[in-house]
Amino acid sequence: MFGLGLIKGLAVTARNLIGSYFDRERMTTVCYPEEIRPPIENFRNFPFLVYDERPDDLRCVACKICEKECPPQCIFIIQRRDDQGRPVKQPEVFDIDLSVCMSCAICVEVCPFDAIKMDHKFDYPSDNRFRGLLADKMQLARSNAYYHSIRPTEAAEVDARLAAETAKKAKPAPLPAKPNASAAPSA
Amino acid sequence: MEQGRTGVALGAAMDDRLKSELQRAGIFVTSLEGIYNWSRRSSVWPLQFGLACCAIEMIATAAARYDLARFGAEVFRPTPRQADLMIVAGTVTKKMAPQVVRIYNQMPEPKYVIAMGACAISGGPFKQGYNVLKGIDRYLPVDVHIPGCPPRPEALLNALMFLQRKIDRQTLDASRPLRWYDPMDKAEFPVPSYGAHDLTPSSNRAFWKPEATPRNEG
Amino acid sequence: MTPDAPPSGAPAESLYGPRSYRVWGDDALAGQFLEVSMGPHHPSTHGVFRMDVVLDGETVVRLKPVFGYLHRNHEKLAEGMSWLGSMPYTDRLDYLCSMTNNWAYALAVEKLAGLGVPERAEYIRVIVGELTRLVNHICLAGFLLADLGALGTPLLYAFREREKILDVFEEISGARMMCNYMRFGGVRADLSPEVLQKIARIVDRFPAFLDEFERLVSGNEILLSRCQGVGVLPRDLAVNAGVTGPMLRASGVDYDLRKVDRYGIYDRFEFRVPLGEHGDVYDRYMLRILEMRESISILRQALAQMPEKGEILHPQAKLRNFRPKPGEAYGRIEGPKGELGFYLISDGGVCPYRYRVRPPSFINLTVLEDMCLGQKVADVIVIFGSVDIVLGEADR
Amino acid sequence: MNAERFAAQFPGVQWDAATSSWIVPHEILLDVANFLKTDPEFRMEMLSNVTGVDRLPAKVKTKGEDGKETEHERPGYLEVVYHFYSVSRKQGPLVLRCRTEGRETPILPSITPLFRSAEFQEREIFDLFGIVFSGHPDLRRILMWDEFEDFPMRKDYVEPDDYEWEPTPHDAVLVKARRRQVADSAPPRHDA
Repeated sequence: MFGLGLIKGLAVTARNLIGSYFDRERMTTVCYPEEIRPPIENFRNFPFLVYDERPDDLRCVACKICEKECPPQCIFIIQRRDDQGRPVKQPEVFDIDLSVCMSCAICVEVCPFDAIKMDHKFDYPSDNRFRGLLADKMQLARSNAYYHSIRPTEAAEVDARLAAETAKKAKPAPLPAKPNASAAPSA
Repeated sequence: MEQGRTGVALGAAMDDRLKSELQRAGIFVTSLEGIYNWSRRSSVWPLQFGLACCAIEMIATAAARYDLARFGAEVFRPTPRQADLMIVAGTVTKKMAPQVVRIYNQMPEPKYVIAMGACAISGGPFKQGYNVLKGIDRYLPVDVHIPGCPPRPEALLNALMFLQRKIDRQTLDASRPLRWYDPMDKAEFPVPSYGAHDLTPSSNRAFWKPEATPRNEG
Repeated sequence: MTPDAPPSGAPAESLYGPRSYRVWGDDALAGQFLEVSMGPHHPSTHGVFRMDVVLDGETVVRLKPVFGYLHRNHEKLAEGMSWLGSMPYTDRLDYLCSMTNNWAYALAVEKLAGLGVPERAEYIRVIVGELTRLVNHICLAGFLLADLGALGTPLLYAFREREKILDVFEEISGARMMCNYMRFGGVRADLSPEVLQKIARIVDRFPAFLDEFERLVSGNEILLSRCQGVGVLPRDLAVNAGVTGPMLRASGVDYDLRKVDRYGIYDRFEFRVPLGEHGDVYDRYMLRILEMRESISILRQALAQMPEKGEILHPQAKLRNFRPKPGEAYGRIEGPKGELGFYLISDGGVCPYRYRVRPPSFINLTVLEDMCLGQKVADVIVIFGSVDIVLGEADR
Repeated sequence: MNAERFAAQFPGVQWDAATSSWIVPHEILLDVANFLKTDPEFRMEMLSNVTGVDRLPAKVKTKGEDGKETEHERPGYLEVVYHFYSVSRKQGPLVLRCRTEGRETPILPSITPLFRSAEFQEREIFDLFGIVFSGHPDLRRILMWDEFEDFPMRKDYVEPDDYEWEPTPHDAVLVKARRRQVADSAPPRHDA
């Protein structure tokens, strides 16, 4: 019968319309901003810099690896120098141009110090195109606790790794072979 | 609430306490400006205008899960003559820039521009390309910038709310006229033309004034 | 330009000759013909594509595509960037299916550097690749139907399903669209059991959705009368014009790189390659629906066969200072839109010497004029929609 | 075996082992392509990919017969690489390379009359590399606008200077941004 396909299609639409009142699968609207979907842990938007205790004492050592590897070149670092002009393992300037960043997380992957991580925050609307979208060191700094709050699994892994590294450093570096010590049962 | 306005903005000058007092008595008072801005911000019709990747997120915003209709902005108009808002969603190339400016010129006032995504703001990851315009604000006045590549649909909704707040602050005050009440201001921006090596001019110097690049040493 | 221009001696100015700024000669405006410029801002051009159409009444007499409105210099940028640095840019080529773009690029580089891929990573690649195919084809169906006048409903349903797959992508890679997920010699992150369960759930539910989608439109009389017999692409022309992917198979040519090249681990799965008979718009639409059903079957097999544990990155793969030895490689995969290839020339440096993308969207459009000639102007949009292009890839 | 037959058929064609491709003189490119397309043992009906490559003049070292390395100037040239596949025999790729004489007057024969798939790709190479394909039915710029005069994919292309706002510049961009800064601090120019 001509028109049967049309009627069938309309029946599907009607089923979806009515079904949306009962079935969560069919009613998928999330009423942002009143209702916010639970953020997915892995979600990445823009980078932030992790600090352990004080915001001016970042994990970042200004090694400039991320600056070099960043594909759109949106990171800018100047290393801090002390009074004598010797370089210090801290960035003096650490700027990220959010208007260029493509959220690829390559900086996170190449960072050997776990100092830069990806944030969940996405709402940065701004009407100042120049300074409003240039994030400096203080704006980028976030505590390790914040990192734990947005990415618990990953942060726990990172912490364990860092703790293992510090423990390794604390021990005398070349451990002499002590067959007796390893054979002895630990007290 | 700002004080000391005259004329049509009388209602806005009314004390908030008095207003709520009257409301309790069943009398609703608003200013002409309030109604005007309310109706304007509740029906921001965007132009159906996708350029690149961000356009897909723009469609996703209009689709079921994020539902742009809740903000009265789901009516995507294919023609600029019926649109209030231009969402520049994606990379503006130099080949496309004259068309974008021309479409903007064809939109009726009041009109707003959202630069969605890194590419529209500054050229983004493609900034160093020979055919990529380093930001649509070189030719058009942009109201809201949303960074992100691409911004999440929530970020677009957020930017729309930002724009609505911005519209709410607009005034009918004759002493501070908005652009579109000025009969001399045609709000038409010069369309760049294709040159031998680049667009000419390469930016609209009348309003695009970059600050000095903050890098003197490096 | 004379065909037999002398190859040497001519000065550079005369070589490129006087420039013609017009697509058509003056005769296009002389008589009964009407020249219409469709695009670049046109609601149905899937971006910023432009067609210069000459009409006789409503019939298309000539049609010339105009590209370049989204030419983002991907190739030039990649030549000044590290090998890894181009990976996130490939996401933005065909922005509907970033995973397969990643895959094609990774495949070409692995060929160039002689890197292997661990087994679990191969399975992960197949899983995300086929999920991407689902995303692409269902979006295409939605867009095509929107072009046909079914504004909204099919597209909304398509995007509803797409969101579910994007949630999975977000969970494994961190981003909805621009996944940047694959690495040379593997993938970036492992799939957790929860994610695998989620994928299995999507795979289980997808056929029911497809059935519903087909009930919604596939038998619709308007769809049938507007798609059947429209935009026929003959088999020989399709091969000669380098058309690949679902478009080629809709014309009845059995050429699926998953079967021909058997790249990755596609030789371990059983699936059929749907073929069209007429090569018209309807065949191309139905073929994609059928391909989705085959993708579901591949996904089911991959989920069942996937090893429980294993490496996801080749031990010799490295992120920084990646320098393949001098040489060249052409790697290609069966992308959702067709043969997506990467031709890379390395001179042993940190950047590729030449980085070329073989974009299926771009080359499939070669035959657009042939398919549109003699059709009505309203059909041009439908034919164009059935080609399935994404401008980010066509213009790069 | 096929390869031997192919080499015997066209003595001018050289096998390049480093890139696994055949270097074809441009005079016989169309004959070679036609042979590949029609020969029943090749049946390379599909020209999948056409790539332009720019080679700047360079110093190359070659080993002579006596084992000594000699350095000599290699002139620059432009090159087009063709990837052929056989759809019916499911074979491939067969790679041909065709080089221009110098970079000033690059002219190559167009393969479009034989393979439609080259139509847009040759136009793209014309646009971005400036190789003129004689015999192409419609050789115009395809990606850039018509008034554009440069060939941006060439290695010696110089970008237009629009580096006004570069907050995170590096390397080459830093140099350009600095140059721009100096220019901007100079007396105002008259922009058109």
